[in-house]
Amino acid sequence: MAKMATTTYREALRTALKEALVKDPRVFLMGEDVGQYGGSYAVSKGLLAEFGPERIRDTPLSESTFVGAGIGAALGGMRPIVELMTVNFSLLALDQIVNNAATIRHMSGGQFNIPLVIRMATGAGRQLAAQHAHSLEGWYAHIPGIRIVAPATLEDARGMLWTALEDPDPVLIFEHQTLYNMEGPLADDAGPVDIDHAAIRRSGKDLSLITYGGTLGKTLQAAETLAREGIDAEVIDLRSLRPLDMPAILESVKKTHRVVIVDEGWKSGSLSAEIIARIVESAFYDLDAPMARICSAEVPIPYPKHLEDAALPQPAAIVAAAREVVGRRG
Amino acid sequence: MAKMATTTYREALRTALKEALVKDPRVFLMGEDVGQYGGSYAVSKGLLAEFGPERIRDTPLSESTFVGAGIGAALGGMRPIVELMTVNFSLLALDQIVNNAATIRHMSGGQFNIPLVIRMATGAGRQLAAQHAHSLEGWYAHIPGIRIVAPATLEDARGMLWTALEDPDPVLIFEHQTLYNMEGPLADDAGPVDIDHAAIRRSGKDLSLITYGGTLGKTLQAAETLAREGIDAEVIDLRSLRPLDMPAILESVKKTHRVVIVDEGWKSGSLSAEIIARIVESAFYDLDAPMARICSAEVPIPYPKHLEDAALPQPAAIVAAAREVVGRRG
Amino acid sequence: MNEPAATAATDVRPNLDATNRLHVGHDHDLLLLHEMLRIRRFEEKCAELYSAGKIRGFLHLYIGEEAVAVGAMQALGRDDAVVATYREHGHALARGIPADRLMAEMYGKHEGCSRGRGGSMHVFDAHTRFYGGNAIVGGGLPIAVGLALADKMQQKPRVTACFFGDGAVAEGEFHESLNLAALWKLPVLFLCENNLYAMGTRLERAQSQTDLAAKARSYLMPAEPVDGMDVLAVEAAARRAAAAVRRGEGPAFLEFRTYRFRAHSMFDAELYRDKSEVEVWKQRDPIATFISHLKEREETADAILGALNGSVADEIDVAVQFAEAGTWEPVDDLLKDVYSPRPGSDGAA
Amino acid sequence: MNEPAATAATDVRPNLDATNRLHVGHDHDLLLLHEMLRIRRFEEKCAELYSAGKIRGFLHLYIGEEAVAVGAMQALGRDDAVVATYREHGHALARGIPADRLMAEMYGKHEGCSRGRGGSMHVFDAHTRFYGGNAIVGGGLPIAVGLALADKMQQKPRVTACFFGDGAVAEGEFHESLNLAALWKLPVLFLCENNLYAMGTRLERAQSQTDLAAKARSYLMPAEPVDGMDVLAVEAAARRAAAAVRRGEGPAFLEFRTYRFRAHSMFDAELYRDKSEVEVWKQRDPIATFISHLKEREETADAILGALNGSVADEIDVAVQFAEAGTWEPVDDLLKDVYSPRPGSDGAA
Ligand SMILES: Cc1ncc(C[n+]2csc(CCOP(=O)(O)OP(=O)(O)O)c2C)c(N)n1
Ligand SMILES: Cc1ncc(C[n+]2csc(CCOP(=O)(O)OP(=O)(O)O)c2C)c(N)n1
Ligand SMILES: [Mg+2]
Ligand SMILES: [Mg+2]
Repeated sequence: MAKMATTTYREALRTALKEALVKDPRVFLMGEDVGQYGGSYAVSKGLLAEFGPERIRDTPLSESTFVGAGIGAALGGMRPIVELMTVNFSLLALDQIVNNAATIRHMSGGQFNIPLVIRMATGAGRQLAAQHAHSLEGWYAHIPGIRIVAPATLEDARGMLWTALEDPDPVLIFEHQTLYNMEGPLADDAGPVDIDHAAIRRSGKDLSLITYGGTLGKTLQAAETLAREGIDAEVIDLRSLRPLDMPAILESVKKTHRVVIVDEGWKSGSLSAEIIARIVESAFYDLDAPMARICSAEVPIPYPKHLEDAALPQPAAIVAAAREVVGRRG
Repeated sequence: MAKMATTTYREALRTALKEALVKDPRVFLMGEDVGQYGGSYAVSKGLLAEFGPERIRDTPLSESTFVGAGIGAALGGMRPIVELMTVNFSLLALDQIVNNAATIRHMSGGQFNIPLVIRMATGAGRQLAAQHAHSLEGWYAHIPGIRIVAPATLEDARGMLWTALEDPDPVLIFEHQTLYNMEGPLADDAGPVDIDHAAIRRSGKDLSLITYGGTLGKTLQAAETLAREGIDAEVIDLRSLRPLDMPAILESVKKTHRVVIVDEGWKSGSLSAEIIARIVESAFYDLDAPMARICSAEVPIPYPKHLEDAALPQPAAIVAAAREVVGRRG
Repeated sequence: MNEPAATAATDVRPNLDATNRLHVGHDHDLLLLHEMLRIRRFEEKCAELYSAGKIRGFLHLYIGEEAVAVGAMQALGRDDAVVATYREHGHALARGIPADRLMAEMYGKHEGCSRGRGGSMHVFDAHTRFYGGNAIVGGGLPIAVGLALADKMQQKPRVTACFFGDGAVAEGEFHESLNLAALWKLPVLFLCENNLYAMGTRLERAQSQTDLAAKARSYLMPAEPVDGMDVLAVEAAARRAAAAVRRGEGPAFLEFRTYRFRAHSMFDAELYRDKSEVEVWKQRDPIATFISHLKEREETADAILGALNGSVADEIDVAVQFAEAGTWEPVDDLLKDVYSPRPGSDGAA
Repeated sequence: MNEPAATAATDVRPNLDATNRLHVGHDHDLLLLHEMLRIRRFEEKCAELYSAGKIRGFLHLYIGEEAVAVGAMQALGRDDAVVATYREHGHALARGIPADRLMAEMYGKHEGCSRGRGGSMHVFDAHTRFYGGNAIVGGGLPIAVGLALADKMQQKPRVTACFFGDGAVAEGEFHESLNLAALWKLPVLFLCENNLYAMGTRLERAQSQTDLAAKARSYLMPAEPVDGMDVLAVEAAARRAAAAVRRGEGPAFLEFRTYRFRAHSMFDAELYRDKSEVEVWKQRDPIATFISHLKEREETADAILGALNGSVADEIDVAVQFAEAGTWEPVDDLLKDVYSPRPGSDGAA
């Protein structure tokens, strides 16, 4: 067995970046303040000194252009990692992502592909208010031509980057901003992980709690509470938001017959709706109760802590929804 | 009874614009080529001559800024109508829409509101290929703080604009680009209509076909085919995509117990998923069969007609889905 | 509660001499100093309160740059509008948003100027036409253009002052907004606070052309660099530019050369600049230099300063008490102010 | 199948005289004329085929502007890259994409250069490094910057030529891309086709500063206006600029002053310009003027022209036959090429 060492999500991401930069000379990191500042979440701290300004590129505040330049560089034979600081600023680059990154392979009849990785922080929970608290990864998952992943564990923070870089198509990696300080043990020989499959983070038989990214921890917490009440919840970490690992989801549903989805996106039109729709389409008769979902309230995230907390999915609400779904028989 | 005259969707929109410009001196129209060119879909043809360049403002190709300027002008006491030519280009203005138009009322604690109307063409069907064929209105409907409407009829093309202008908050109007030439009778005294409620475009008892905008016609066609087979479909035109008129939807579901949703958005994460999720949440036990949805295939829309047709919802697919939903008992 | 400083613009009649430097009275000098001190002390208190966990989220201090907001604000009248960034406490105070309402906003209290919903980065105030507090770099520029468009269309002789940093100059919206304002001759005063850094990115590493006034001139817009550490120079330049804008000559651009003495935000390790650089700029502290000029000219300077400092300290104390005593908005109102209230609805989503 | 015209860049040794005008041989002149004629006739045929319903969607003709693509393309070598707009048939042909593959793409046939998926606005070709065909105004600029970045990082002495219209200059991405390319000294050749209009919006109604080369210079990038109706002037300027870019001097900008003779697209009623303006510009038709110069100098001009026209006509005929004979991609393959094929998958979504 490999030895374990204590690390953080941030360090795991940094190790992954280093590994990629060492392994493949075509890899470089580009974005706002990734270099001299050390990364706005300190993820890339030290990399400039180690790899130099050619490969750790600070960009001007020009989101649309440096994302587009990432597309171009990928077309030109490089393996760019573009850091978008946060999903909130990615809106300025959306045209490049949706109209170019996601379409060029198709529009060119498969002649060109775009091996581009875009990393960004997402989510709320730090009282940053309405313009700095979006959870739009589910929204991005609407777009064919790109892949969306969300590392929720140290293993995935460590392992998803390389796999994403090896993918011939654009992959967007969403890192929930409350996870960077998450600490825990990671195997010394941890390395690349697959980005295709959901993972069962807790196995259970009474209901399926389906989630990803920043809400995995809250969901596991809720599952512990439920366990004390005798409700045995299975917790599924989606990991990949596009494509969704439907076989894994359906297998769990066929076992538990009850579903609660937890998703930090605003409820209307969130990824949770898509999962409900897919389960209805494929496993309707396996359901013993209506599915429920715990999402963010339909409000731009407010600044004060008590209101921000109230706006976001919380363990208590997950527990309440789970109780109701389990209590009610079909 | 009012007299009827034959008109087109385009003319109905133009009449609405004229009415607004005449009624309220604060109203003006701003966008790319709305003036001298006459509007890229000829909607605003003639308005420059009638209202002058102060009120019919051609803008440079600066989507983010003229949308933001619309927000500012609304804050400054005007009632701007911003035309974004097509939803495809709206991606360049998304930051202004999501981070400002949708949030300023909230972030200011209700001190400022933004009476802004943004019009844009949406949808595919004219062989314009991947970058000119998006159907992102359902995607926009994810955002709290804005309202989304989709006129599918001549009455609504004529009537939604004024109501949207009277709304104190931002309203986005999505006009499907295949509708501009739609011709039909419209009452001479047609005027403003509500933008809160869905409409039953065909009443029926065997299943509910729920749709909006560009797919209403195809859905009505499918309903006629079904009628000939003895299946009596109800056709609901959502009209407002945010907020959704859930009472109307649920009432229909409680009557028919069967649902097919038709939506030109890519299936994953489309508005159709949200409707399914809401029905599951509120009317699960009223359902006699799994719900189905007919959406666009998960592909950037291809140029050739046979592939574009295959990528988009078509009456035959709606009919097939309806048959299956009706045939299968819960 | 203090009156909006904006009234100063109409109360004081400044004179420009041949060198275009302001000659204003003693009272006006003291007003400027007072305003700068209010901002300095307010923010020093904020830094303390942040450490104490009373203020949360992001906090961007303006310390070192006070001369810009204070000087520029003198050029505005009550009816003019202001658009600022996330580093806007100085602008808010100089514009006349009461310190107590602002402090309550920093806490997220319901009595805050944005009713607590916005926090440090989203200060709004209808009374002084303060349109944010925008946390998206460059995001305020198009809004300023639109406010000015509304004024022009309504033939209101008003000006919209739009503050933004050197970092924003790289954004596409800078380009689009300067062009549109110049093309349509809109009454916008573009006020660039060039503090040399965008977070950790120094201007030379962000711009091929670092002469920002020259960039603005490429839109055929009058533009001038100004010493942003000299409040009188800032005021003089702002008054000249605002007067031209008010005369209908179209937008104007000022580049204020200034420096931030503190970290970008409370999370910044300042790896990107030397302490010594900061020290050099601190020699030009707009408040300290202003005070030493005052002392040279004025025998009773110490007494005056004592009085000013006392009044500012009192104001800040009262503001903190006000914020502490403020209330938390009930959680039941979570969905308020997403939409405007409609007949039969309270604005909930 | 014709060879990529790009090879011309290495085959022909041009000389610049004191006035910087090219002196190239007879053969080279004829090559330029041939290329312009190919484009003209190809597009005239496309207009016909559009009316016949063979070509659908949007169709933007380049007629009148041929000298720009043909002249500029002479400066590129086989390894260089091209990024263009939706008005790119001329660039595609001049770059060496075979007319038959291009015509098949116009039809949407599987044999098209983008396998039929793209159509008129999305011409792609890996063989000639032709990266679209981009239908979002300004959308290609960042991609060109990135291609050049890749070349620079890989120390490949290549140039990326980026074509765009006067309308794109208003977009934020223009600003961001010129700055980034200049800041990082990337080998991009920015080639602005100023045909005076963006759809119906004349340059003066879109830009406060209509001197586009001056705008580009505000990024400290060398920039020059060029007569876009004179293919030799275009070639000379493009060669000079490309040589500087290739020497590692960073990006360069050329503004080609040209004019589109036809409507913006097939749906344009041309309400925004007078017929007489079009007629004046037609006096400067780059093909007609080139031919009359040729006739002045060359006795056998008529014979040469006859041969050229014949060869072009044949090429277009063959291209149409090729497109007509092409196949429709099976509907079962609808989801192909959304993602790259993976082990156990065919690239379907
Ligand atoms: C569009 C966008 N990109 C990135 C950020 C993150 N960010 C916040 S402030 C800042 C630096 C801005 O620098 P500048 O405009 O010079 O203003 P300053 O902070 O120096 O006052 C950055 C990069 C943001 N808020 N918005
Ligand atoms: C971002 C964006 N906005 C608007 C359009 C619609 N549109 C297509 S071409 C065009 C005019 C572009 O003009 P210019 O850049 O001068 O190129 P030209 O057509 O003259 O060659 C417009 C507005 C678009 N395709 N993309
Ligand atoms: Mg700065
Ligand atoms: Mg043009």
